[in-house]
Amino acid sequence: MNGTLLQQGFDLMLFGMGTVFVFLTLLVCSVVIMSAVVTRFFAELEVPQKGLAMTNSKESPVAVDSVKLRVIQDAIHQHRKKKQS
Amino acid sequence: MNGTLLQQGFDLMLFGMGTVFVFLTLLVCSVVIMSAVVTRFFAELEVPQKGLAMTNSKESPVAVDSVKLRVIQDAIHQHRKKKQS
Amino acid sequence: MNGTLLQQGFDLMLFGMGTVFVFLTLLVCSVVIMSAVVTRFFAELEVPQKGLAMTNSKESPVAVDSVKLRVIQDAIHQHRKKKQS
Amino acid sequence: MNGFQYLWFDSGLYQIQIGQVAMLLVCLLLLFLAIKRGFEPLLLVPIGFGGLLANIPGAGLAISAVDAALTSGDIALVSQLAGIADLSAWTNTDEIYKALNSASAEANIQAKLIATGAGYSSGMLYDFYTVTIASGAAPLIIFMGVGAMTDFGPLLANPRTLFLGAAAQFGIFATLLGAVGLTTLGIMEFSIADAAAIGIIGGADGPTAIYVASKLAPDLLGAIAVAAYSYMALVPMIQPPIMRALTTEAERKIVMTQLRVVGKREKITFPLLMLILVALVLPSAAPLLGMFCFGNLMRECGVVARLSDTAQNGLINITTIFLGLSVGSKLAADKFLDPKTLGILLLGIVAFAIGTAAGILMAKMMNLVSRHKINPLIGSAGVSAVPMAARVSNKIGLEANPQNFLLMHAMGPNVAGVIGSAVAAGVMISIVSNM
Amino acid sequence: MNGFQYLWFDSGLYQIQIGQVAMLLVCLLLLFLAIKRGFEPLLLVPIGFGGLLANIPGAGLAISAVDAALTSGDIALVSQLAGIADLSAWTNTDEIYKALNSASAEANIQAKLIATGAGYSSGMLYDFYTVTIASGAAPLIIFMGVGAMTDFGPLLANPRTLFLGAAAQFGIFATLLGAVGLTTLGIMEFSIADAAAIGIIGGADGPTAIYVASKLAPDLLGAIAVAAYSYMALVPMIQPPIMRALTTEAERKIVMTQLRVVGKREKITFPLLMLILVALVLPSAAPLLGMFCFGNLMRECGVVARLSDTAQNGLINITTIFLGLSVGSKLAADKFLDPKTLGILLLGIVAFAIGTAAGILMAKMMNLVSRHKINPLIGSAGVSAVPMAARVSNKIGLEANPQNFLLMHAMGPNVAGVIGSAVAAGVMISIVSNM
Amino acid sequence: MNGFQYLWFDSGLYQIQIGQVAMLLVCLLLLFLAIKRGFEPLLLVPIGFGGLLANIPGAGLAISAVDAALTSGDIALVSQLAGIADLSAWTNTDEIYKALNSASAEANIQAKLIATGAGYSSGMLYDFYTVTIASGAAPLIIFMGVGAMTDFGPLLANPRTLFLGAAAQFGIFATLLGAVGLTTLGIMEFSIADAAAIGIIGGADGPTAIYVASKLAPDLLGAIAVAAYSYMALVPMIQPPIMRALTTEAERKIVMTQLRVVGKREKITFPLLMLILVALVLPSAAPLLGMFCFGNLMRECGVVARLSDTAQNGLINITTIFLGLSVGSKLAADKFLDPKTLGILLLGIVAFAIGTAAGILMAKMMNLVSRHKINPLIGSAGVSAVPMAARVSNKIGLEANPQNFLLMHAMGPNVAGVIGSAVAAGVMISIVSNM
Ligand code: NA
Ligand code: NA
Ligand code: NA
Repeated sequence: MNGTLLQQGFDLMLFGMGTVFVFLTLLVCSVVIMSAVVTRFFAELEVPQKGLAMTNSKESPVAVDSVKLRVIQDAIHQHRKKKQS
Repeated sequence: MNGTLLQQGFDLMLFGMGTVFVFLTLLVCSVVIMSAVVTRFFAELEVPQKGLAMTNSKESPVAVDSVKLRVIQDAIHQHRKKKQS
Repeated sequence: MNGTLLQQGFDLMLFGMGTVFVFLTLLVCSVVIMSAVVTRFFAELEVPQKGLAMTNSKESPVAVDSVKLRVIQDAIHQHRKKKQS
Repeated sequence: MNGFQYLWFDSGLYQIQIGQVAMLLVCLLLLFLAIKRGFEPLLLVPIGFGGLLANIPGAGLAISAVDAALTSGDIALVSQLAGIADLSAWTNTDEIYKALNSASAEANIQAKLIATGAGYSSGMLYDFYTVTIASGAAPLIIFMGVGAMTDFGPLLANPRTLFLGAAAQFGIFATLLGAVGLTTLGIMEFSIADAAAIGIIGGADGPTAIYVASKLAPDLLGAIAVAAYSYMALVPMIQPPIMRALTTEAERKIVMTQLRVVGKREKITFPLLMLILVALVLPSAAPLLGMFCFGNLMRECGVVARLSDTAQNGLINITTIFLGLSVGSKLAADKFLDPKTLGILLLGIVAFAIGTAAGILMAKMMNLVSRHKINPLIGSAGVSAVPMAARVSNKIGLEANPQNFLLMHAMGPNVAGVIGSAVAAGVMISIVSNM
Repeated sequence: MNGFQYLWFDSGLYQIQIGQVAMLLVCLLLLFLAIKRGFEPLLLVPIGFGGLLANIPGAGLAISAVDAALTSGDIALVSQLAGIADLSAWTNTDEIYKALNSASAEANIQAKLIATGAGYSSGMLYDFYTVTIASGAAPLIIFMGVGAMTDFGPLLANPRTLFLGAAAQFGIFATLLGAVGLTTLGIMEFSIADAAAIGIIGGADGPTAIYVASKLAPDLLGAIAVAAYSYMALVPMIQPPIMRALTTEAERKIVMTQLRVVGKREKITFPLLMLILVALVLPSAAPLLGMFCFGNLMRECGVVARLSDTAQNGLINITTIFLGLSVGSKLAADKFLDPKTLGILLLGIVAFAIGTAAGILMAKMMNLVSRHKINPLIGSAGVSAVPMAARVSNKIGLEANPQNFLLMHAMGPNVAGVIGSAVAAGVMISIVSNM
Repeated sequence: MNGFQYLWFDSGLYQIQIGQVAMLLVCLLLLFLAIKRGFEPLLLVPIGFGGLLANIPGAGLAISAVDAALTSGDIALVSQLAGIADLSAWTNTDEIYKALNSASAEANIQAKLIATGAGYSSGMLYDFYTVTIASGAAPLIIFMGVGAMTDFGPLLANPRTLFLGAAAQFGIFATLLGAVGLTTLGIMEFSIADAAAIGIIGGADGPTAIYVASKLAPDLLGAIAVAAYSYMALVPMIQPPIMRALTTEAERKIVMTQLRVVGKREKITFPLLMLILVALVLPSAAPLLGMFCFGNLMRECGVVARLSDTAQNGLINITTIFLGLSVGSKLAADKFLDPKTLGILLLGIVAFAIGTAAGILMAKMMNLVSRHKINPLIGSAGVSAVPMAARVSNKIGLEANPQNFLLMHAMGPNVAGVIGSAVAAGVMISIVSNM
């Protein structure tokens, strides 16, 4: 019974590490091929910088800055109105 | 059996469209009456513009601007403190 | 039966108010002891003001102000860029 | 024509009962109070709307599959269900329903299988109620959020104010006694569990009241929750006369020394200390106070700001929406339009009044033995109703002395009242369910 | 070697079927349309990804425990399950599955116990589907969120536009008739419930379509949801030719008078008014329209801004994620790759076209009897597809007259279409489930 | 007096056991580490607090209804429950409980009916555990959120680093072997499922560990989760000595070429590519990696920003709160205070050490065959523990060469380690549950 347990453990290690390496090797290969295909045939027209920025939509500097700008402008406007009244 | 299915389909269309029209006609009538009652007997004292603004509480310009204003004032204050130290 | 119900009610009131007072009295005692122990042996090095500020992490003036400051600076920067272009 | 006839029989106008009309009006009144008069709108808008939905004739949004089968099933189905409860098929469906409710768990499962097998399903609000309230989860999650919103600083700076929070719970138990008394006099018909659930209205704490009512008297939950939230909103009207009657002008002018600043470490230790005390003294209060302390620890520990933020906003909002609709499901006419509801509403306001008085008298009693005088006006804040009761204390204090700001001093008994009623809830659930 | 052999038998490559390959490609196409072409991405990204997950060979993410036991259990287990359905152990497992599906509720519970007892469990997507869609909760929660996002101002300013929303629902019922007709001709095999569920695609409203399909034809839900959302995205291509064909240049140039400003009180009263009307006339539409009105009341009443905000953001986002994945679970090859799907896709586009035409023709008819002329282009917005259809009306209007902004005018029939299809959904569920 | 006696018998002080005192102290220590030492506070604060709640004597927050009935039911009830498990009424209740746990699904349902019929109900934490962890949902939802937070850019720029993530999983399987070895030597008593669940600690990934433990060894879940999160927090102490011992000064100084910029399209394609590979090769990893890829696709596709935002914030926060409390429910004294826990804590740290070493050695091996040299310090980041392990690589690299910033390079193996341990989890669940 104990012998069987140890055997099971060895089997599990062997199959487990085997699968991990097989899977990640396949993933490396597919990624390399995918990257080659994408960069060759589907290259993005945008400058990479912008592509990068658009990925994290929340941190897109363009969008955020325009919001910030409006915040400032509104505030200044409000401030002036207060002064006048 | 098929004849019955077709009959069921016709019935469903008839009752369905009928109900849709009856319901929406009743809704039109009630809305017209309601609007008349509200505007005549429960007219809002606020200027309509303000009423509109208050509906979307999140976009209320008054509230937001005061927040923005405080943001600006705090930031300027902080900036001055930094310069002094 | 009704007599029993009234008896149950009295019992519940007695035990209930008893427990509430016992529990809160114990809580008062423990809080007094805890406060004494903490202020004597584990006094916080930070000035209390700051300690207070840090508790409500969301309203921490220091953190918020630095954010606000960046907002302003970014906005000004953006504004200048717009003017130049 | 068969189809139009069918639609007419299916319509609300054909099926509506006078009770439902009355309840629709009551719910519209609740919505009016919530929206126009600002009566605890975060709860009363969902509760009122849930009540409207629950009283739509024929929609069956608030009933179980078995109830639906009994209401609109044919005679074969009803007799099958009656058989499970060992009743004849000719029994009134209401009686079959009650018999099934008090039958064994196995009989209920069998009845449910028969009803769902026959194509009946439970209504939307019934499902919401099962998931949020019957499970006990929603009040506890809201209590966690309340914990994450509570600052125990004023209480820690002046722990004596906990006694005020304790005294104000007398309203709970006096009301319980009142409910028992009404039954003894033959005016009402409350069981001891009903009485305990009604008493908790005096705790002036919504989630605690809903939690206790769901455990001890689910049928009265609608009336209890409506009473609790309505009277919390009415605190600025209920309390001042009592406060003025029980205090002298001189007492109302007492100025209290400024509270010391409480450090971060004390604030972190406090919820843990309270939980340990709960564990040692009163395990039956563990669910409510445990979640409360957990919320407060998340707030104060400073390292899980994103969890604390979610507990205070997204999570509590989501829970409130469904809790409110579920409470509304208990405003169905057949449950709410009952002489008991009148009794509950009456006893509820008595509970608030007695709690207020007990808090003030306790403060005066403490002044007899203590050197540091307490302004008795903050005693009334011990009933909870956070933060309304504390604001009332402050306002009446300012009337007597325009320089006397009692708000922070009243926050101590105010949050102490929350702890006090959670303790009372624990005791009552524990004792009553073992009686 | 035993273990590697096991892994090979367990791998997707060994188990994959041609249908699954096809569905993986279909789902990748859906994702491409959603991401690159902007086809309703909020729904089609989760649906498409859920479809990918549902078609992973051997993973069984979209199947029940009983299904899993039938698929990979040994002969003893299968024969035990077959016994429950009174079938011989040698029956094809698909037939056992179908027999169990139509067996009594008790037989199903027994089968589930046997399957879970043997170590089989339901897949992740199956569980998501059970919680979100089978319970009916997710479409209703989304409808509440849509209500909280909807401004009824334009509709209240010009209530006549409700008729346009009513007329456009003709697309639903014409399609129903089409489905019934195809069956009568022997081309397809739709039941009346199937036909009703397919018709609702013409409602051009996602949650309504999913809600109806889950009640009347759960097996077709995948195809119906995909058709509904895809055609909603295709509205800018489907509608314009029909709009141009049915209107004259002069009609397209009609300038409508500016809408009056609608006050806050009217906006608060409207959802309550609509709910009362639902209660009196059409209780079967209460779940959908009730939640819709509740969302809108939260938005307009102004005192529960934090609940309204959560309903419009956090809650609707969470629900959308799980709703989408759950709908995707119905894109499993054995359900989706069926001639019926082709029929659904075909009938769906017909539904949109007829609805568009009916809305425009209604507007023209109203112009015959009314003094205040309506630009018939806003009739097409009656199909819902908020806000796409209204934008299309605006765009075609600008083509005819660059100064003619129809957007706000088209918002009236647009939201009226949402109400109209919810009413149609209520009628159909009520009648069909009693047929 | 009867009532006070009752309260005393009901109090924690009367009921407390030495094990519960010990566990309360352990949980306070966990909270101290989380709050003061910053040990993964987002998880360890809820886990520690859940542990406190689970050990409140007499509250029964972490036990099932049947367990509660066995603990505090009278002899008639216990004998009834014993009868279901074919045991005599005089058997020890612990043995009855165990017998019921291994009884058939039907027997369990019957036992539950009896217990609930007698008025016992499951505790709050038990319910949370059932909904969040036993269902498998919470770890998967957190994994989706982690996917939505993960930037695969560094990995795509240098895909070779996936091998480092693969190698570091050796820690998992070596530990599994260690657990099996300890059993063979008679020191511990782990089944193969226990051993696999313990091994996964070496994956250094919280949700994966909880997911695997809930499937293979629910009783050990508490210890495994505590070990996983504690050691993840200790990574800055565990890894550096190993890293220094296995690398030369010259190796630590290796400067890596700057990573290329990865385009948006590659980032969108990657999660889909990985999912297809999972579908073809390893369906058993589909739930974990599927949700991970879904989260990442939502992040990268750019058209569902509001869903991605919710997955990263509101949804993951809500899930974390309840997941943490649920894990805490497994810190009840009778489960946690077991020699096995010591073994788990010991094996867990071994797992981290071996994983770290394997990652570094793999990097050195790759340098033997490859032209582009890899700094072996980034190999240790392959154990996951995102982003702590990558920061450690960076820090040790800066010690050797103050101009050598390894952070972005280490992010590649870091996220590869997440994929690697999810794959290992899939293999183990699949093989072990078929053994
Ligand atoms: Na209270
Ligand atoms: Na529509
Ligand atoms: Na890992």
